[in-house]
Amino acid sequence: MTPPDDIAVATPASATTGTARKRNAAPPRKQQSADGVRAVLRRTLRLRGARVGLVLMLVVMAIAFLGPLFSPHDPTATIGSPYALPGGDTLLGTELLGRDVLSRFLHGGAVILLLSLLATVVGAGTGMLLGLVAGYRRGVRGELIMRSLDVVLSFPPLLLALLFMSLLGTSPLLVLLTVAISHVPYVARIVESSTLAVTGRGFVQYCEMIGVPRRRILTGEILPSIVAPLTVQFGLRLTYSISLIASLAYLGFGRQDPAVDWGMMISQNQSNVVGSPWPVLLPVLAITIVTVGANLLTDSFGRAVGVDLGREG
Amino acid sequence: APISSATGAPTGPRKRGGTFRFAPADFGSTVTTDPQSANSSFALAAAYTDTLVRRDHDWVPRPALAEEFTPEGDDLATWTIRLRDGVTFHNGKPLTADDVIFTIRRNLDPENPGFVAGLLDSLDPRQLTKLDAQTVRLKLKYPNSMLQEGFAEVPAGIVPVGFDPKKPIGTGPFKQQSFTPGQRWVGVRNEDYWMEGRPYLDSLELMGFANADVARVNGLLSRQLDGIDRVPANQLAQLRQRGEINVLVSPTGAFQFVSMRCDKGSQFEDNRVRQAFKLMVDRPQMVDVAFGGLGDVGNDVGSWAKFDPTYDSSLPQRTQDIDKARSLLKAAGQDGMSVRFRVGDVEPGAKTAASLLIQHAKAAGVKLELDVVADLAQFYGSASYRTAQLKNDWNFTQSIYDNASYCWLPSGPYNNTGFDHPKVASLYRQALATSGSKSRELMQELSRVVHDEGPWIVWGRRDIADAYNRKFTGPVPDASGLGFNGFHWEEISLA
Amino acid sequence: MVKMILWRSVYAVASLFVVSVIVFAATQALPGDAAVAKLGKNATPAALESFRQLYHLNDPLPTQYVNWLGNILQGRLGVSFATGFPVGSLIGDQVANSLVLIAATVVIAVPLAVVLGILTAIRRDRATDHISSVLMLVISALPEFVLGVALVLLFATNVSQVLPAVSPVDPSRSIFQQLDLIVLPTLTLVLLVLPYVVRTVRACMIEALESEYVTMARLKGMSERRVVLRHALPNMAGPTFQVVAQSLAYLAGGVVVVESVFQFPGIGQAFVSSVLSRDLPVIQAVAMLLAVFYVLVNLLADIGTVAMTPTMRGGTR
Amino acid sequence: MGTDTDRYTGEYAVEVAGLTVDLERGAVNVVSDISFALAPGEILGLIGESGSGKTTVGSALLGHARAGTAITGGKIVVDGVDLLSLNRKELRRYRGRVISYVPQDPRASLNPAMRLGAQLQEALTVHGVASRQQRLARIRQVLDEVKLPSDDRFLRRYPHELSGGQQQRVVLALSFLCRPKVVVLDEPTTGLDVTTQAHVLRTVRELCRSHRTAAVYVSHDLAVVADLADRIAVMYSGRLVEVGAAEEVALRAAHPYSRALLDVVPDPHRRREIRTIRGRVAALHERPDGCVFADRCDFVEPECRRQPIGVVRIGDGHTALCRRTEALPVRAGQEEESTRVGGTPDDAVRTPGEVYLAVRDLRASYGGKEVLHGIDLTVPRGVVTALVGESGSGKTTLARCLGGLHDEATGEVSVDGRRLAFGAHERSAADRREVQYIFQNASEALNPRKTVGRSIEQPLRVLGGADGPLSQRVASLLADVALGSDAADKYPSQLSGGERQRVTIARALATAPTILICDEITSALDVSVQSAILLLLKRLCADSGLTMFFVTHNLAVVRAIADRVVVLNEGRIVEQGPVDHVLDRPQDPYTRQLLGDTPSLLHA
Ligand SMILES: Nc1ncnc2c1ncn2[C@@H]1O[C@H](COP(=O)(O)OP(=O)(O)OP(=O)(O)O)[C@@H](O)[C@H]1O
Ligand SMILES: Nc1ncnc2c1ncn2[C@@H]1O[C@H](COP(=O)(O)OP(=O)(O)OP(=O)(O)O)[C@@H](O)[C@H]1O
Ligand SMILES: [Mg+2]
Ligand SMILES: [Mg+2]
Repeated sequence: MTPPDDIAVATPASATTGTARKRNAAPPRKQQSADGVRAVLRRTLRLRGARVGLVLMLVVMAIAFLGPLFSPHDPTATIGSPYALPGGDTLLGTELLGRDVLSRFLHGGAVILLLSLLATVVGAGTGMLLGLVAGYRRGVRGELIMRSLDVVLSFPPLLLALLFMSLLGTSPLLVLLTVAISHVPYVARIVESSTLAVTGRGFVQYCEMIGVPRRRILTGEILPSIVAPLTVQFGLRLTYSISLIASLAYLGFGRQDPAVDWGMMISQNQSNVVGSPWPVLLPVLAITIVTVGANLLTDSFGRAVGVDLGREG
Repeated sequence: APISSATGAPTGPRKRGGTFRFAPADFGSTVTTDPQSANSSFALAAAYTDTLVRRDHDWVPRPALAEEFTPEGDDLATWTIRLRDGVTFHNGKPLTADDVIFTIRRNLDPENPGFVAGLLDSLDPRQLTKLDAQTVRLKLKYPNSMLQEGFAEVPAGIVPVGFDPKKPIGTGPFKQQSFTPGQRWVGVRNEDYWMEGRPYLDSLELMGFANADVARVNGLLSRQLDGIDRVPANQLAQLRQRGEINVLVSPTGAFQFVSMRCDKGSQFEDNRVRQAFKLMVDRPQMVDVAFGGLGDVGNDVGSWAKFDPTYDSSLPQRTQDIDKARSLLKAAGQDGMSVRFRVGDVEPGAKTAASLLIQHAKAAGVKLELDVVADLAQFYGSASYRTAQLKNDWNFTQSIYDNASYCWLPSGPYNNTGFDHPKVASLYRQALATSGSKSRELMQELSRVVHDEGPWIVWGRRDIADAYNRKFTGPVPDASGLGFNGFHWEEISLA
Repeated sequence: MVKMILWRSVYAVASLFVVSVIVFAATQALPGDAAVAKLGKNATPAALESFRQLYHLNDPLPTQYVNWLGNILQGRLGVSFATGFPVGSLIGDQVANSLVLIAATVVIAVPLAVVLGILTAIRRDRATDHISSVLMLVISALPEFVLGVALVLLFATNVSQVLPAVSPVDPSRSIFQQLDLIVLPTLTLVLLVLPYVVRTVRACMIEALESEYVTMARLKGMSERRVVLRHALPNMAGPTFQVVAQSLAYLAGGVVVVESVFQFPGIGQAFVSSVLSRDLPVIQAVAMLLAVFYVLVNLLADIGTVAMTPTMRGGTR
Repeated sequence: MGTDTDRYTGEYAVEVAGLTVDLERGAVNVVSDISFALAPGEILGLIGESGSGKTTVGSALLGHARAGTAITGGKIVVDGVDLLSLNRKELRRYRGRVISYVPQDPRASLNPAMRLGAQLQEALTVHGVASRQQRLARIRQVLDEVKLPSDDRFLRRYPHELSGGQQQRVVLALSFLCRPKVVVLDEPTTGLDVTTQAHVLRTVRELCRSHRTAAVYVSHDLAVVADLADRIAVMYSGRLVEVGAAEEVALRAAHPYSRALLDVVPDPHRRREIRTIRGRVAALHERPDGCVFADRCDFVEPECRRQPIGVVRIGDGHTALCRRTEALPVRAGQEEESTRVGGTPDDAVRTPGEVYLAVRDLRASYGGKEVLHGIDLTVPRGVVTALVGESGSGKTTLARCLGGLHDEATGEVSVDGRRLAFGAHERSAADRREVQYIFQNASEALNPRKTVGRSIEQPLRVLGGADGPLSQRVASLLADVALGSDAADKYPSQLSGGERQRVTIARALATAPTILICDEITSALDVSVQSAILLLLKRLCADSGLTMFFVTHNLAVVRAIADRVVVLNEGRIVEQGPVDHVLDRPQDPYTRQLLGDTPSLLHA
């Protein structure tokens, strides 16, 4: 499910740019951040939100990627009666098939997190490319790109995903592609508008004037300048990937046994959440925590580089 | 022998009135009101139609619209049906022999065969004669001592001549008031119902909660529903905690099984492979985990001594034997085989069982690859349902006869395994041509063949749990496996 | 401005046309045979063939497309394969139900979000702001079905039973007589969109409050209340319109999960079940409706934004 | 500065004493000990370089401190009440009614979502003018006074529907609406062109006169203030370093900083040596303990640095914050001061050398709308040619055509006899090397994510031309524009505006161009910084025989730097020739008007 805040708000409010402010008074806040990546990172990490976010993300990542090392049981083996309560051999009880909840939890995060990450990279990457081209080489090509993305946009991502999945099945690769596609138009919009803004700036025009090849202008001048909104987008997109994949799993379009997966844990055990909360609660908590963490981190990053999150996504 | 008479049926005078809101498990998004359609809902069809014969709660066929249903002479190839007097359709038209003939022909229409066409296979649509307004003579293509069974199935409900599924009319206890596809069917009391004093309810509302057991349970918990059927075992504890809710567990013959494609060129063509699969299953574990212990292990036949006298009770119960399974596979040259397992969420516990089966297969060195089909319509609807090598399925309480005519004979409409055993076919014909204990023995022999060589791993039988609000009364344990009181809606009333 | 509206409308129609081609093409690609899906597992080849004839499934695709589009334009959405009912009557109620659900969500969420956004912006970096933003963060991090399930446990089944847990809207009565059924779905959707709208409003409000015209208003002796309500607020209308439009489009997707949790007979349910049962006419109709909804909402939001933003009005653009 | 109040016996419109504003964190003074008093109708010109604290003082007069700062001491007595002793609610009743404010950027300070009428009415409503009739009458009266239309149609407009000058006048009207005792104007004309500026200044003067409103007029340009103000206060590093009658300060400035400021102001009427103030304003945290100006002062003694300097009284109502006022040389008469920068190129101009750049029948348009209508122009080799004209006349467009940044154009541009393509990407590498363009806004022209060194290297990498290691070349280029080599590792945001502009100049010089096209490269800068840049450019031209095409709207700058001038009006050239010739005896009425509107210290 792709939430709506990443509107490339073609906001009217930004229409005040034309003003020729002929004095440069104290440099506006937004520009103070315009320096090296390391400085930005340092500034980001000075914010408490960023540190909390980082810790939250790291904790969940550690569970997901190192968890299997500490798993007390085979996560795919039925070792007891279904929905046994915590105690004895199982620290957190068993789930619907009598498999150890803790072991499944420890094994089940890597793929969903990786999948989300990859889907985000692919989706945001494609969106970025399209947005860059559309924003820099306006004209017919840009219009064409953006308008066709608008068409993609007019189907809610989850519906798009459902259509694809029922069309082609539910292989992880397809989940990845579907989720990735749903990101493309949103990222492209943001990148296009940021690119458009940067393209008008003097330093890009200067490069054109001295004849820097267009591709080098894109990669060397424009891309670094839109890193901030892009990173922010990336963070948000990551959280949407996770949530979208979890929702698909909820609707029954997730991975299947004998895979071990958080989304699957939720969908398999949700019907008995009252009687046996752990198998659902654990993965939900993990997903929530990693999402909150990612949000905190991107928020802070946005603050550090002066991107207005609410407006630009 | 049939189990003892239903217990707990209320005695004494019953209250009239009330609306019973019920969410049947089989009321999906594509449900139609046409009883004979593959997309029908039994809960719905049983509300407005009646069958000629009806099974009671112990699964014994009893006369319903047919007052008499008897063979003429001894060859079992000619039967007469005499209809009950004074039965009228919802539009006031009396029930006649013409309606019965119309219904049978409709079911046998080659363009659009009915759900029970397989059970009625012995009927010749051109050989149906109306003897008088109330009497029909049926001349069969071949003898069939079990002919009544086909007419006891809900989809065989009698509809009037010129039946229009858009304006469904029957003789059943409730008249359709409105129908919104996928969402809701509302029926009001048929004041002229042929059973004296019934139904008790003013109206019956059936609501569509497709693939949504949690929502059905929630609806009952939040008092938006008065009853639900086929509750998953793991939801029962929650329901039992609530004083206002009554949980009714019915021992039934409804069973879940895995079917193996065994025609030429299929992975299970070799009976040793089929036997190996039957041996690798840990049946008690599956019944425990998937059915929450509410049921029994199955013996690969699909019929149960408890309900079906044609089942051979001397058959030894098959148990897990991984070593033997391995050696059989080896002998067949299939050790380490890998199979795609097509799984639908056909019934509560079905997916769970499939997941367990993966573990069992793994122990026997077989790799099962799950191919989960999210939607039932698609599971049953698409072509791969027929061609899949391994798939799960389920059935209501069935007799050997039912199973054979539906699924084991090459002509069976639901034979999806390509199972074609000459001995089965000949035993079947012989059994139909005889009656009484002779027939029974032949069927028992058939069951032995199937136990050995059949295409099914019938791993368990399920006790079906229904739940309803104590504001209502009437439902009793029902052996049919259909669900809630066998959908004898006319027996439900306010408490 | 009139010109802009015209231009946008032309564009909207054009993109709907493209969408229609895509919808048609995509549904043709759905695996599984519509005829088999309709007639069931034991259909005979002859029956399948006559079904295909009946629904012109054997015509060349371009012909099918032209016929289909022509019918759609005349409001004839076709007949559902699965149920045999006309698509229009089949999904009409469900569309209306979803619209009511979405409308209720917007009516509650938007004012709430605006108030919250303004409050948190005014109390920026103070306790109210921090609490609200943490709360919003957590809500937005929870997958929507978790929200829905949690609300059901809280209000309908296990903790208390004050509200209906499921929403089987009675089609024979107006949905307005069964408003209790939409309380929980609406609440879920409100929670779903609230964080995003609040965030936008807060950011816009902060931007407005830091602007020079607000400083000027203060220096002109205006009260803080007046500064916020008269000076800052009008300048947020545009972005708020945009985010609400996006939320609406988002809601159209969010309803799938929420409707599934509550078994609410809405457009999302219609879409899911039609996709699953390969009910081509219904899929096509629902997909087109969603696209129309999206395009329309965006068109309205753009017009609204322009109308509420003086700097964007005026002839040029 | 108690002394300031001695000169007047009536009741002051505003009396400021010991006003201090600190940063909330770190207890650092932003401005401290500001004292002055104004009689009704009197105008105080508050001048100083960027960052000296003018805006801070201006807004503090209304009891307002921007976020992060706080007013920590002093008194502001207006209408017999100390504003700083009032609570927030009481203060609101004074703001806008008794003391009002005109900000620098009218466009940003008018609410874009409210009609003018509503904004004007509101200003009266909050101060208790209840009747609509009364309000409208007052609004129309004030609009007439600021020479704006006052009909209903005008009142229904939105701010963006006005020109910059009109917007500024609306803000003026707003501030005079309640007939305040005091008006604070914070650089109200800085964004405007000379003609509009002249109008606004005139209006301010008339309004103050006729309503006996005292005004504090903030500016960084002495020339602007000299003509308008009765008194002048010079600010430096948060202190008022000199206060006195306008004439006194203009003619007999007592503080070395005031002197320096006077010296850097260019003048349209005469060519004078370009002077600069050495060093730069100290950052807030680095302000010296003793005399704040000590680091840049030519007359500094060790004693000056020891402790804060007390007020020195120079004359009636004239004070300075300097212990060495006596040491300053008597300021020479201004007329004889027509010194010219080394080897005046004037002679060269009179006998025009070979034509280096030629433009023939250049027509340029935006989306089909023509804005340059057949420009014919020649630029001789090795001299500075200035292009002037008011805003929107097409200066930038012309410059961009030459620089290869605008290709929707027809006509012919040639350099050294070679024809140039309009689009830079169609030009040869040699052409791109030789023609370099410098942008107006240096902070936009430098990639904020690249160090200065990498920015300067870029043309060298793309176009070649560096022999030897790049870092060495960068260092020498930085030295050419008077920046230390340590600047190479800095990011643009770590530099001041003037430094940034130097970097863009260094970058342009990297390819050893033969012609530089400069578009208003100093108009965003302080006068003192501007003069330093001008001096730098002048020296570069003299040293390397660079040809320069210098776009500006400021005639004083033209006089200071250029040899030839081209006057552009509405996309057509109305006059061109040697600078002294054109500016001393302007032929075209348009040129004459431009000249008349340009403020000059001479008129003061
Ligand atoms: N909130 C703040 N935090 C830190 N420094 C501040 C703050 N406000 C002002 N300053 C600093 O105080 C000094 C005075 O600023 P002010 O804007 O009053 O100067 P100014 O003379 O108006 O400059 P300009 O001509 O550029 O408008 C500057 O050095 C500025 O950077
Ligand atoms: N990108 C553009 N699109 C359309 N018209 C433009 C564009 N840029 C400038 N113009 C128009 O061209 C004319 C000349 O503009 P130009 O920027 O060259 O003027 P200028 O003399 O440099 O003004 P200023 O002193 O304000 O910089 C103006 O009428 C302006 O409105
Ligand atoms: Mg200032
Ligand atoms: Mg310009």
